[in-house]
Amino acid sequence: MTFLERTTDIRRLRHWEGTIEADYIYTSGIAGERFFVALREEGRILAARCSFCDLAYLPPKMFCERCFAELTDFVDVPKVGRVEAVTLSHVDRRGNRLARPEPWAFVTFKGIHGGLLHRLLVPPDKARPGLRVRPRVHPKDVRRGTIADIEGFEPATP
Amino acid sequence: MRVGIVGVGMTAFRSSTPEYSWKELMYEAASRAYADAGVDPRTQVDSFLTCAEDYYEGFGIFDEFVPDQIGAALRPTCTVSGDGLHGLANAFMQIQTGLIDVAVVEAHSKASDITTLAGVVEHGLDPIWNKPLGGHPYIVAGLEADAYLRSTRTPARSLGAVVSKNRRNGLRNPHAAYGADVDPAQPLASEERFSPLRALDISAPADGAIVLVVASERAARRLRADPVWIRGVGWASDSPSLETRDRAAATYARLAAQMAYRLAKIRAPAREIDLAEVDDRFSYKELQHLEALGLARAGEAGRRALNGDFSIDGRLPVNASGGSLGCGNVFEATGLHRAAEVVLQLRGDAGSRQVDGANVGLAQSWRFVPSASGAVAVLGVGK
Amino acid sequence: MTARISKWPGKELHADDLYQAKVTQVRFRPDAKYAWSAGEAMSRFLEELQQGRLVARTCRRCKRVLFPPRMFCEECFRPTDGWTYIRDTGTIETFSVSYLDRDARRIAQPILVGVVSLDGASPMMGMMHYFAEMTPDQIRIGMRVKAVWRPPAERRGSVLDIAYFRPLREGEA
Amino acid sequence: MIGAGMTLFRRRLQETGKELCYEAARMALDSAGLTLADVDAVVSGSAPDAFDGVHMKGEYLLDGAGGYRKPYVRVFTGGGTGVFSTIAGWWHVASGLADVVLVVNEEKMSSCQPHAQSVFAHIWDPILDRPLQPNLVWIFAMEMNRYMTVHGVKKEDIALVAVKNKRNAVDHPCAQLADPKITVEDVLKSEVMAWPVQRLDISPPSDGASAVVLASDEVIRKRRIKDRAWISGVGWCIDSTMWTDRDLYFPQYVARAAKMAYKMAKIGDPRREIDFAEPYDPFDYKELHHLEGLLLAKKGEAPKLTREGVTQRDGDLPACPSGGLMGVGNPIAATMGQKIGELFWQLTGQAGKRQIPHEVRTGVSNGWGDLMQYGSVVVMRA
Repeated sequence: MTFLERTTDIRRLRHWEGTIEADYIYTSGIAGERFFVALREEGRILAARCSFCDLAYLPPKMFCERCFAELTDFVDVPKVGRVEAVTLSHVDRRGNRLARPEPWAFVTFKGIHGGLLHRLLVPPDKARPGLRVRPRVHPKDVRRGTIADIEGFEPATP
Repeated sequence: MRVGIVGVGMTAFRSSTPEYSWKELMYEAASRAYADAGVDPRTQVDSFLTCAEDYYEGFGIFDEFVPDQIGAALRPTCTVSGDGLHGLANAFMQIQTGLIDVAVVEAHSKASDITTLAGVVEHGLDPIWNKPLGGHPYIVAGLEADAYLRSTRTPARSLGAVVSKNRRNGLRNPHAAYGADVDPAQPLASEERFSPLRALDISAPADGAIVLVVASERAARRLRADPVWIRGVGWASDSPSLETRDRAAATYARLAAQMAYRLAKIRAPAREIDLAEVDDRFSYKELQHLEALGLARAGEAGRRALNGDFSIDGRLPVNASGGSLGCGNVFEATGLHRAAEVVLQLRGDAGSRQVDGANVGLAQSWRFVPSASGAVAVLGVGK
Repeated sequence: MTARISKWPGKELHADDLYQAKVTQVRFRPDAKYAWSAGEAMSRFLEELQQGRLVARTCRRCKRVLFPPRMFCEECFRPTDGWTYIRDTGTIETFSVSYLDRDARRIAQPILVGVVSLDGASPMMGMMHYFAEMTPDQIRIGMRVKAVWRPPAERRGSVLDIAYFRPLREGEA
Repeated sequence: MIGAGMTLFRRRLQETGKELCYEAARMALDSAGLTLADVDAVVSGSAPDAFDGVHMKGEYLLDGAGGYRKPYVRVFTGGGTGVFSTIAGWWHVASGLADVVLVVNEEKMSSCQPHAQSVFAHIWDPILDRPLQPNLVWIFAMEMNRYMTVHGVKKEDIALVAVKNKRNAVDHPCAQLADPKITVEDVLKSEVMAWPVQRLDISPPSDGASAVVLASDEVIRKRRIKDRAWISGVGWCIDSTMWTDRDLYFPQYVARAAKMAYKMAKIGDPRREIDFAEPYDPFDYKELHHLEGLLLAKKGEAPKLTREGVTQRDGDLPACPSGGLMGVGNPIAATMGQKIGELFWQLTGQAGKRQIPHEVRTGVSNGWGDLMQYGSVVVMRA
């Protein structure tokens, strides 16, 4: 279309391969540093509190996205949360079929704005919203100060 | 001042287009739009806007590679890193300032150039909070679909109805890449992916380009007898963090619609809007968006879909084009495609998918995973 | 501003903070790979390179011979009219003597690189390429050069099918 | 324009991109005496996603830029973004769709390894250029060489720009590269990167953010805002992608953008009517190139103006009184801080030690980017 001539021999059409890849180092930032040091060193999970909006952000932010106050007040997130939504992923990160589906959950905590998206450490048929869960944190010696220091969320035994 | 759409150009959407470079694809859509509008881009267009993201294109700075094929070399041109409707909104504003008389908005997808699509989408996740988890990025859609269906008590069968309708509508659209005779039970039996979403709930990528020519009222009337007016535009974003945004409801779409309705002076959208083209890149999104747009009451879109309310001859035809499920996911071109479809409908140029007697149409888009951003345009004909 | 603001935001880090992971961080490499369709014009361009030829498109309206070739004329906004071969000789329009590789690492042997406008194409139209068989002292703008092609068996349909441009020798057209 | 803010520009900052946006945006709002609730719409300006290393970077930066539940859009015109985002902000207000607009630009180049320049390898045409493994500096080297050769410009004259801007930057509180003692000698003796470009001809990559607040005249009147400057002309232009088909000695696209802006600002004789300029100076010769592109000097005459001291802060046409990119730093889009912020601060008399000693009423700035291809121009008046 629109050109005066067109190739009809498909063998003559070429393509060219390439990438736009590079390596990245992302700093956790001001609020993130506070969170990840507490996670790595003490296994604690912190939220950042906006006293104007009366919201405690998880993940913590350096600023309140609603009123733009700078947030410096950090509070502990309750030990036990609740599964708000669940999905079973039948494929891996690149779209390859998994032998067994992986449950993922969005977990909320009482009094906390937001929550955490993470793996749900239960058999696929047990993954359901409403579950009471708690984070399973890796042992201290292998914690590196990233969100992967939490292995996932497991059922909280009452 | 009113702003009118005076030209529409589209390529066919296809799952791959090895015979076109991205430039050549854009050139075709532009040529068609300029022929439709009867304008010479080199002498009669004041501003050009492209909607693109670098990683969808495979370039460090895609803006460099835009001008030549749309007639924009040595002309005022810019990239809006957004959906085509964001581009349309910016063209609308440029014209409203009085500085620009005729503007061109372009958006395209050359998704078949991307060999690692999941990797590209994943790269949009928050680098600190989400990327290290190592899941497929569509988990985000699975979680949201779960939250939406649960909170609105929408039956999963509704998703099958959406998929079936849109794939079948696609059969009536010669541009559609994925038109197919899918019955409502088929999606529910397709392979599980990100429960509750199955293979057929997820629109497949497509290549395609769209160009719209937009003009001030004076220029629009000079250029054609039947311009389609942009009655209102709106765009908005919820929290970018997956964790602190609304999941069950599409708040970004609600806010964008509020803005567009305010400009369009629409008070009762469900009554005043004759047809809608809404983002359905995952089946549940069509329902979630209809509720956010005020075109269905909260929690009712799913049941209405089962009743056939949204079919081409239903009470509110939705995605008569086939939507993204039927036409293909054209990424940042999604909204511009929908606006182009509404224009064709309002002009009576929509062929066998023509909706009868439509005077006001709505186009809506979302910026796909992992965004919570979207835009709305309300278009109309007549006075 | 200066009058009112005493403290400017921004927390500076040293290289060690980043590279020795003294601040918490995430390391990541995206998976962003592409296979761009070359399309009509570039498919033919690459095919001709493999044959040891440079091909251009002509536009009848502006009377230009467009190189690198394209199926549309960006000046006239119309389809271009036909294919034409141009020569593999030309003129250096600008150049650089680079001591940096693509990742900004220093290299000992400088790369001579620049733009060569090609004979047979419209004025100033050409391509970027390497120059060799000349020293950094000898290279200059206006110098006449000729392509040195790789042997046919080594050509892949790439701009690298030309190894570099060398000075045009006396008596060469 | 009623407020401006910027972060420090440094090689590496700890803040995430969002946090940098927040710091600059908050500062701009504070300086305008407004809160986030007063903002109707937000424009984000940021250059390649591949610097920060986030696809759809605009979405990622959104909350820090103040876009939560607001109309928010990112514009991106390569290095032209530093000035272009203000133009986009202008049309939000001038169209009547918004009364108060926050424009926030950001770049976090330190994320990218091994060097931000690795990203620049991807800005070239994949078929025509990338197989040659190009380095970004080549662009500048080739353009600089062409400019020098066509006009017979000496490296000494170009080095004067680096010296002026790095010295001007001494007075800028955010500067990364200020040097009160730098001489032409130093520049000429610095290591050769890609001849004719030497290390001190370049502004190296940095992290940073900047923000400005734009408001309608109605808001300014009602709120009786005193510190304001007016955007009186905007222009933008892109040249053909086929850069190997263009003569690089003159930035035609900048001239087109400038003419568009001057026409809107009703400026007939820019050299007489414009009091100072912030030409885009990622490399020292670019200031000269852009003074000519902005029609503030005849082709080839900018080196003479520089030699004669005309472009010094106390000269007749001060250029880059901020210290520019050469002196303050070059976090691509965030250079709005020098290019647009400086116009605001100078025109409202808030530039402190950088204040031009004589009265200035009209200033112009330009951004430049893509593949030697993009010009964005803003004219502001007191």
